[in-house]
Amino acid sequence: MARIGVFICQCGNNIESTVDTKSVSEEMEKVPGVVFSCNYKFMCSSPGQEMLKEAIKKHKLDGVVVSACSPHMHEKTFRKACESAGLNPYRCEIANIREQCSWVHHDKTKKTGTVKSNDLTRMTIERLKRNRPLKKINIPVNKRALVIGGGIAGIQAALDIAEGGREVILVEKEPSIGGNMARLSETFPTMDCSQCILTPKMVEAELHERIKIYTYSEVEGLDGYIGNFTVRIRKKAKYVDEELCTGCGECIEKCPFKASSEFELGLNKRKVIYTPFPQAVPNIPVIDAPNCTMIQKGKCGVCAKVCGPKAIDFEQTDEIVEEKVGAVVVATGYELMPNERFGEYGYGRIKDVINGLQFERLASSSGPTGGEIRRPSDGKVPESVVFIQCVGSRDEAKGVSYCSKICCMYTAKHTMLYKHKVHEGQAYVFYMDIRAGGKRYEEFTRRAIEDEGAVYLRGRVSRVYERGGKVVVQGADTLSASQVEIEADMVVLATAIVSRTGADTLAQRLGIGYDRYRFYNEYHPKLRPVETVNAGIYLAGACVGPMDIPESVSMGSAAASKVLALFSADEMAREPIVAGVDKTRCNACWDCLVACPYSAIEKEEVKNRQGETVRWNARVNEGVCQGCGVCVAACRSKVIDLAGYTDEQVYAAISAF
Amino acid sequence: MKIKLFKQEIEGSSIRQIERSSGEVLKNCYQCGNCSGGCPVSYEMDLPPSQAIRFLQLGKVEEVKKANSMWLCVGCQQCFSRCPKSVSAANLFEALRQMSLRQGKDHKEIRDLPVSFLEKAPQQAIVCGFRKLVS
Amino acid sequence: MDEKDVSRTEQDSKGGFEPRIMAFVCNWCTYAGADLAGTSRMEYKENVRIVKLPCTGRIDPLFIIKAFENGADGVLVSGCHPGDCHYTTGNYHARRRWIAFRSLMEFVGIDLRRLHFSWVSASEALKWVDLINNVTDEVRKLGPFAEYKGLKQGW
Amino acid sequence: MKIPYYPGCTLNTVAKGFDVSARESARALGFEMEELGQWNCCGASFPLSPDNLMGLTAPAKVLASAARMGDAVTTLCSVCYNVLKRTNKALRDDGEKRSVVTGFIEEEYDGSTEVIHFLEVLRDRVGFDRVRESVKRPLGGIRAAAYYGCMLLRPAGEVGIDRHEGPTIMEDLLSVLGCEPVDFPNKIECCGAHLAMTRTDVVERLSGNVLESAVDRGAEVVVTSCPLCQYNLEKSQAKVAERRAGYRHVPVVYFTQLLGIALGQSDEMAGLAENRWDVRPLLEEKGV
Repeated sequence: MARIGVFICQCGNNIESTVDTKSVSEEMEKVPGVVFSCNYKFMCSSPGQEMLKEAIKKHKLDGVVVSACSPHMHEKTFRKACESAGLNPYRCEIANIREQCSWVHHDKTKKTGTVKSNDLTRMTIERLKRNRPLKKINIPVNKRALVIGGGIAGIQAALDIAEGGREVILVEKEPSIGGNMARLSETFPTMDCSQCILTPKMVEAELHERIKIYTYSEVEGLDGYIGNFTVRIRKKAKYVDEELCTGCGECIEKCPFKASSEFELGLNKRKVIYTPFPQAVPNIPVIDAPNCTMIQKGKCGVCAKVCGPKAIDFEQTDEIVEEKVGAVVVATGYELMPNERFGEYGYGRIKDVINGLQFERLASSSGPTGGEIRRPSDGKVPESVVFIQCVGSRDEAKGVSYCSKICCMYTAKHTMLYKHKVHEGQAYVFYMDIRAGGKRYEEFTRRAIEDEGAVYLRGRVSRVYERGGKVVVQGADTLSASQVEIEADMVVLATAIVSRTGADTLAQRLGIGYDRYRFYNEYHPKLRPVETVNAGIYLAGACVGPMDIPESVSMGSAAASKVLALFSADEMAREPIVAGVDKTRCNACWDCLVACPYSAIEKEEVKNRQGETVRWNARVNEGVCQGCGVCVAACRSKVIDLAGYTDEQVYAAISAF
Repeated sequence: MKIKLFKQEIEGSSIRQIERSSGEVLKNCYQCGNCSGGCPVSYEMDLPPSQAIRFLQLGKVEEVKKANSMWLCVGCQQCFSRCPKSVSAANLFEALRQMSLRQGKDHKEIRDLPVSFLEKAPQQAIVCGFRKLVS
Repeated sequence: MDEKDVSRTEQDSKGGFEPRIMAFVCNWCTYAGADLAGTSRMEYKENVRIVKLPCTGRIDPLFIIKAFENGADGVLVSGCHPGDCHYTTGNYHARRRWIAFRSLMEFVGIDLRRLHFSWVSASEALKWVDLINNVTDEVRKLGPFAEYKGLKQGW
Repeated sequence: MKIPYYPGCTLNTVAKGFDVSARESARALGFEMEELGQWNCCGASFPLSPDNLMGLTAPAKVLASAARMGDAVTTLCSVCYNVLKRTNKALRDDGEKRSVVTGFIEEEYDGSTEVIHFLEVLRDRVGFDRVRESVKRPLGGIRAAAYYGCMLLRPAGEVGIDRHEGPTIMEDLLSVLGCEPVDFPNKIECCGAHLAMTRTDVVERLSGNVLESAVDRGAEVVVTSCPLCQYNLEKSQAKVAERRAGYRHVPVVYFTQLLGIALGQSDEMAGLAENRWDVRPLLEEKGV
């Protein structure tokens, strides 16, 4: 026979005012298996907890029900108290007679509240009788981290984790790390040069003994669970042996063919064997296979001839490598919305209509014009430039509904860069609202207007077209209620920031959520902003939504601190609320396997002594299982059960109804 | 210019009628001005489209009715076609015209039209013009 | 008849029929929503008894039959909104199962008005309150559900 | 192939050449445009306020009449196309409107007839390749500016014979006929439309802008598919000439006129004499 103790909390007057706790306590004494029952003013207070502990010892209780506030409030408190009194914490259950009884039924005669409290407590007692003692599950943690994406957020996360003493695998899709930040000329609001502050970090990452960088590589798949992931990485063929290459650049020099440069966003050409930019990390070139005549037609091979260390290898193929890690930081960043869909702005048709990143390249001293602002069509220095904000952003009809957040700031920066380089030039900015919420941001935009003379026009642009070598911009200035026409030399579109192409595919591979714009979902947007629903996978940077450099860096560091916290112990303990299979009765229909949202169910082979397979059954991976119980309801032969929520417990509660 | 705002006007029956008759929701407009920028006749309007919508948002129907804007709008739908919020100023002007025409207030007297126009212009111009400008 | 049933009959004879509603809710959304109704001191009909489960996907249709067998006059299932499941897809399983199960319930002669399915998020305290009040009123109109209780007593 | 054809009021009167050249071209391309047995004016403007059901009755009658002849109806005039296509969508999508309108015109119609512009017939049913094969007199590289105006393109979700910013369907046809299409910024801007009745100053400005923008790009002829655009563009040339020294009037023709000539029609059949600014000297100059 069970030896259960029941403790009814008055919660000051919160429960007592509508529930006669004494009567409930007396009523519960009558329930078979209950050997002790009492009521008390504040069960959660220290004296309350002491009373509970003493009762456990004195009455040799093997189970405890506390009728009090919601288990979301104090379940942990009471379970801990039980544990310290030598009782298995999962032999303690809470009946919620405050939030779901005394506070919502205002009958001052206490009749309603008392009757319902009796029922709720009785149901909990019956449930408790079927509770088995459970043990926390300990999972070993592999203390290496994977960082996906080598932009500023990923670099920051990788450096912080490595500095914390743990190994990091950094995977980057492009031939060099650096991401979008490597493209920027100067950064707002400090106007320091992007390359100057980024490249030291890139080099630091490259030289760090605990960081291993895979460039030109992509994550193909991820298996496992928190602390124990296995990641498959596709190393795309570079056709250059990374061990042999010294980065001398002779091959690039001599390569006779050119293709449009991705890094320069089509403003310039690069060789077919190339590094994206001079400060690339690692400084090892790759061959652009589709454009290489040697790889396509077997003709040329100049790079191989001039290569001293014989690092060129035309036979190289993609390689899949596996790495074991305990945590993952996703920092895949953003790209700009393809502007071709805005036909009225002529992007792609009119050469002198460019996007914000292209302007960064024009303004960058390492860019295609050496930092001189020259328009793409004829290389002329533009006497006037029109900047159009919110292209695709805040545009439900043709773009995205959200605000891209950084464009107000970088457009103000662009006007300044332009003015600094072309003193006689005139910048115009079409804006809808100036959103400069950030430290020293408002002052920065005002500076663009007051000190640098940018003319801000409040309105959108309807169309952009060419006329006589000029780019004509036709828009509105709603403040003067006028139609505005500007004959400009160049137009810069502040295009919407969107998630990376393929962000959804990666999310599916990682088992994390994403929104309708394919930005990744935080576990909780306010309180757990760097975690995902998949434990052990963290987020950093603009893959979550538009954000600027300081935010991305903060988030990279935040993700790193989460990873380091996870890595601080050899094992991590987790709640034992997991499913389990009665293997002897499983008939291997795999309904559970299909239903499980976490792929926590595996096929297990049973062999006889001769090593022949005799049958199969399902097995739950306790490290992956999150305890939702979907498999339990899906199982036709009723051989899966969920610890803490077994069928038996639920039926017992229903029977006491 | 100074205007006084009244809840009764902002949510008034005229506004509701305009919304019903045009099928547009005035609140959706966030005043970016794209319509005014692209409207081919906005240069001649007393109130360019976005400003007309602004007055309607504030319940000032008379201000917009006084203006020549609705009689200039030909319904080319350039405003709607580029509106990020899918609001059609053309439909709103149509609603305002209808409001006026249904009260018998014509914008054009047929007898004022030159005979040469009636002879040479395509019928569609006359039919369309009558529909939009005459009750 | 056990003691419990006697007390209930007495109650009925005094104040007319008061239905008993059993609610199966998920821990993350609806249970938290019901808690919020409490912390906001909203008031609703006392007829409901909650059984907390991790996820609506955990709900075995048999729970519902058992609830009727044990004296429920109405049963309510509520979880996270589609797309908001704490376990990403558990509530979709629940919904699919529910759709199939409803027709089965109808087939065995249970008035579908005794069965309710809803989505209540952790912030929708008001929706929870309305839901309980409406379900209670509807089931009260239908009167006691005797058929299944009879079944249990017969065993 | 036979395709039901709705000419509309203007093509029966001042734009006769538009009508005849199209019918004859169709014949040369091996299909027939079968005029609706009974038709009325479409109303020349789609009612922009959704509560104006009266404005739908006239086009609904046309559509009901077309439905008795086939599963599609074609038009030449941009305005007719716009009105019929939008009315059709309204009747198809909105059951309530449909029952009121069909009740009023006392005819059954469910919105299933497809409304297609003649340009679409050429592109999608005949195929521009087939047109190319039938060309007897290539147009000698005339620099032709295709002017779309509003009604063929907007609103994009409802009418759109092509991308509403940067359409090319007419240019594609013109290059098949041996023209050199000229892209110009104002090709989808409004001509001023019915303001011809009240505000000739506005029409002259808007149409003038269209003409100048085309001429700036070297256009020798402007091509349209709308009688009202054609009228406004022809009429506004005097004003352009006033404000622009050395301005040479440009012929404004219907695309079917050029199509007809290329397919071997006589000048009379193509109605070239109807145009206020004659295109024949240009054709001669190009050796057509």
